[in-house]
Amino acid sequence: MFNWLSPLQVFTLDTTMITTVLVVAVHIAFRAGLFNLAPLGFAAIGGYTTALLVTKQHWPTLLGIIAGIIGAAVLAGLFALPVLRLRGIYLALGTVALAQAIVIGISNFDFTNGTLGIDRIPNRVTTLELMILLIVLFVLLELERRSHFGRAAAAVRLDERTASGLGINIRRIRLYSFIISAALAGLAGALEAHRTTVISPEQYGFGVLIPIFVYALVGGDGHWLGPVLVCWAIVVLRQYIDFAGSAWEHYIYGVLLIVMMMLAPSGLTDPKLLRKLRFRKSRRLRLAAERAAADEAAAVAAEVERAARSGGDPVDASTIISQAPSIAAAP
Amino acid sequence: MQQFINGLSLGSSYALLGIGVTLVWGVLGILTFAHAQTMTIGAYAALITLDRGYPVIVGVIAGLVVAGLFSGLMDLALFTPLRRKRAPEFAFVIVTIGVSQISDAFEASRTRSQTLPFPRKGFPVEPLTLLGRNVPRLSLVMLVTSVIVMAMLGYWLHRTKSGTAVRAVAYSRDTGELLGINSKWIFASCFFISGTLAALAGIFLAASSGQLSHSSNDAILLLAFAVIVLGGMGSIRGAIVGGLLLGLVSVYATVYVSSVFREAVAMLTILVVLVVRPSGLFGEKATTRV
Amino acid sequence: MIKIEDLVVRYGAVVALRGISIEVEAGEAVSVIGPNGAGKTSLMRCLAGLIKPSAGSIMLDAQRIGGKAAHIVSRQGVVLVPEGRAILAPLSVKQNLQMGGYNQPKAEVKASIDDMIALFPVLGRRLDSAGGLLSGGEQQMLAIARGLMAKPRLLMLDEPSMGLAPKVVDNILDALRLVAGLGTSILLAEQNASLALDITERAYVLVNGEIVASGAAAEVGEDLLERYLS
Amino acid sequence: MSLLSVDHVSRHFGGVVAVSDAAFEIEPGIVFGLIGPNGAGKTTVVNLITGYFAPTAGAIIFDGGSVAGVSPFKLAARGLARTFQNLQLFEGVTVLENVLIGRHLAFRGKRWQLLGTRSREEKTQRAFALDLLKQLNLESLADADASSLPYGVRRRVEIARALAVEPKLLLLDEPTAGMTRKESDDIGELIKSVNATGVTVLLVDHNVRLVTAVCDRVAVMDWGETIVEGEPAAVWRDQRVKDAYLGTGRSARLAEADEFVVDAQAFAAAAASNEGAVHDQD
Repeated sequence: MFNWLSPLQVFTLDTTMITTVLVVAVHIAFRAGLFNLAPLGFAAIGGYTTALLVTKQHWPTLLGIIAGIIGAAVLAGLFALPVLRLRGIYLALGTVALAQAIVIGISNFDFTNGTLGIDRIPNRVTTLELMILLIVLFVLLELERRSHFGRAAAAVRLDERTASGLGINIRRIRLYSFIISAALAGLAGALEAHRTTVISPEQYGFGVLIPIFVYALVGGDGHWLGPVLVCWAIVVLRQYIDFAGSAWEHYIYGVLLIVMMMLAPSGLTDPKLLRKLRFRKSRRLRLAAERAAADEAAAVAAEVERAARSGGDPVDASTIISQAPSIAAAP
Repeated sequence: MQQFINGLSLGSSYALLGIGVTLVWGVLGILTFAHAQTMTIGAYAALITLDRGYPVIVGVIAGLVVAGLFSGLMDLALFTPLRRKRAPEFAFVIVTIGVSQISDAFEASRTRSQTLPFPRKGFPVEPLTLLGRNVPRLSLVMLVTSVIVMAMLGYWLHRTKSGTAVRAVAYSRDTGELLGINSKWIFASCFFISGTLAALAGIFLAASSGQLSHSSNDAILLLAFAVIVLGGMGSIRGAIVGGLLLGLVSVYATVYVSSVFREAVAMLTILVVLVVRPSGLFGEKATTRV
Repeated sequence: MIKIEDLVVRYGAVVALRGISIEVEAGEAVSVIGPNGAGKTSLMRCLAGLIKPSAGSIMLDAQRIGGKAAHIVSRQGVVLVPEGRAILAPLSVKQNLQMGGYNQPKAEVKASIDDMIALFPVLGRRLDSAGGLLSGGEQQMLAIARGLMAKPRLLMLDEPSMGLAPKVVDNILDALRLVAGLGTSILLAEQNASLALDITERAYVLVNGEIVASGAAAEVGEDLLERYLS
Repeated sequence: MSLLSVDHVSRHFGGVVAVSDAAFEIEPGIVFGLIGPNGAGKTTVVNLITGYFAPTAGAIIFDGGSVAGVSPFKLAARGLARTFQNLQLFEGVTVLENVLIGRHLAFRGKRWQLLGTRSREEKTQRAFALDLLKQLNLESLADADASSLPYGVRRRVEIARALAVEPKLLLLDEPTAGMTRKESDDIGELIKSVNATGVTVLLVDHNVRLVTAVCDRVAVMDWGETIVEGEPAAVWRDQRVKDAYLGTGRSARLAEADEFVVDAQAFAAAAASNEGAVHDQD
């Protein structure tokens, strides 16, 4: 089916699809206002779980992958209590630390084969399967975004305090977002293990996280499509830059990041940016807003007029009080 | 005891590192990922100067000036427009990642991705025997330098007019401008100073290891952030204490846990500190400056 | 002294000011009255140099100041006391005042601080406490004193009454009258029409980014009456 | 039985006493006014009632259950909704979405369905939200970005969002701060009509005019204490209220003639993040 692609292109395509799952994992957390930088730690859990179960216990691949997802989610649930007490940049650092701790654990245990990693993991993930999986994932993401949960998560990101006052259980939304994020990362890690057939602790380092973090931020937290498109655009771009030599790749990548942030500092799917574009198009909305503004203008005019007529002399409080019932009686 | 000394000497390099970061991250609130490359640029400039046969002091000054200018120009060219747009915090982070990509590629192409020997001649590298223990003399110099720099920065920020202006502008750029303070130059000069401090750390580290490569400081970046979190945001004293503590933890972790993930053990310490005391050891309020 | 002509301020697609013209003579106290969102703050911030005008000119005597950076405008003697006070919370009261006199000679800053303590004795008692710990009224006094430290020719105030107890507003108004009496021109942006008309000689009414009426206190009302109610 | 009973509540912040002795009861179905000078502790009382702070001493009973130590979201589920003094709409989100976020609790038990905009529940809630907007004359703005609207309109949207919770008790924290007379009269009418549908209202405001016009009972706070409680007309005649609140000075009268006075706490919050306050205005 993919014969028309070169092996290298198929490899890149597969890698990108798996990276996309990781990007989405970061995005899901961002959308609820969580700067979660632990996905690579959870990807390691997913990868090692399936690798160990499939190679040593001879589980079927599918069950191994599912176990990887569950393993990552369970671990996220266990660490959520301390980690989710943090906010903002502190949460980011705390989650980096958590991811590192997971990786240390893996490289210090015997059953994970320490720093050497695991090889001869069966290669059982095809490009077509990945593609179908990604499409299913996108459909789920879009449904979830429009769902009630998606709306509540966005509310928590925008303003926790207010969201809480409207009956939203902030802690639960943050917890679920964190766990879903970890589960997706676990999925990505498991898929990666079954595709490359070899894993070792060092492939889950901080350096690997940076590009994923960049895609999620440049894409913005307004819509999952933003980070995904940024990820794919940069991959495609890299294919072309590659011909120019590796130093140029870094130069162009660096310049691109800078230029994008200068043009859209809040990311490409900043809801305000998108809404503004839409507002400019909609005549009806503009008219309604203008009418509201005009009403206010007339009200102010009356107000100033009244103040000026009384010559700046304030009305006595008692007269106001005596007038008040008539206001109440007015329709 | 020897472990303790080793820990302190590792910590003294972390402390020096932390001070450079604390000025821009802790005080101005900009998290820069280009700090590692700034260190390397400074060390590289020093290396070129030293290779031409100039004395150590000239090499160090060349390194400080080059890295300072790099950092200051980065602020003027990139952060000034971002500030004018009132860009969110993370936009700055992404831009610094872009800068670090570019400068890393530049350093790599200049050094052809080789690890270069760093001339140690003229640096106080011979170990010192103190109370029967080996004390690396360079670490002692680093520690003393850190403390001096800390005292100077603290005095400047809290006791002088220009330092007060830095804090004014860091708190609110608009208000500072309204009072007649040229915020653009205040930010740029802070970045210049931060760049020189990065270079100082870079040169010390290169001299103590005797080598330099374009990627030799990459791993250290997270550590610098860790130092700040441990010490507390915006606290210069915290950067030193945080650095020393982190050095000790790393060394003891290496002895009792595993040498491979020394940095990772440090990160674990950070997680614990964050959860137990989110404002760090000397921080004011964790929530106000995020 | 300051003359604003056809000033337009835009934020992307949103127009905050739609070509307004305002003039303040030397020694005059003028107010700009308007509701929340009318563009008062945009006007003040634009005059102070924090926002670049999209069109129009701002002249200080024969000098163009429109579009210049805020710190330069401030050095020319056009000083804004912003909405919400903008106290430098981590700095002490004294340091706040010192920053107000950032471009003044050192000796004069000392003398000016003494003047400010004379004007607002409460600040003298709290010189060493952090600005952020002051009460709302004290902060407003500090903000005004800090503005005066720059020895302004034109002092602009954006909603100085906002959020303050009536008694405190009285104190601040008294201080402003005193300042005006010393020859400093004042441009006051206020939502509260009665209050603004009470302490300034002339007023502009700003609604939805446009000046809808202007003139002496009494005239403003008639002007509006004609426009809206006839 | 009263719907809300605030029983000799106090709250300290470090050494600062924000509320020393607040006591009042609100019968179901009425509009209750809470007024007082700046810094008297009104907003602190609101935050205590809605679970954002826990009282240092005293008890707050809402609808038969204690409020102390209960999170705001649980209190919302029990029928308590509020607006904020410094107006906290979700920005970059439409008016309709703002109200739909307020419908969160109505989705209860159907949390896991992923059918998005197509689901029957979503359609029901959307219809409910649109109906609510219609009642508040906001339906033409349903798709507008909340942050693009004039101030007075945003205040109404915030009230609509609080009503979307379908509260038994609606707390309005200075809903007319920064409003012109006409706008605040409109809010007064809105409060009346909301109350007519059976919602009990606690109105915290400075505006004597408004409070007199819409409130059945009034409590006056001063220095963290409720000093007088009763029917508005009687309360205004009380000498203690005249001393503490109405006063006789020129500005005092101004304060009541117009609504320019906002609570000191809103201001303190603005000053604490004055960068934000300076920017957000436009």
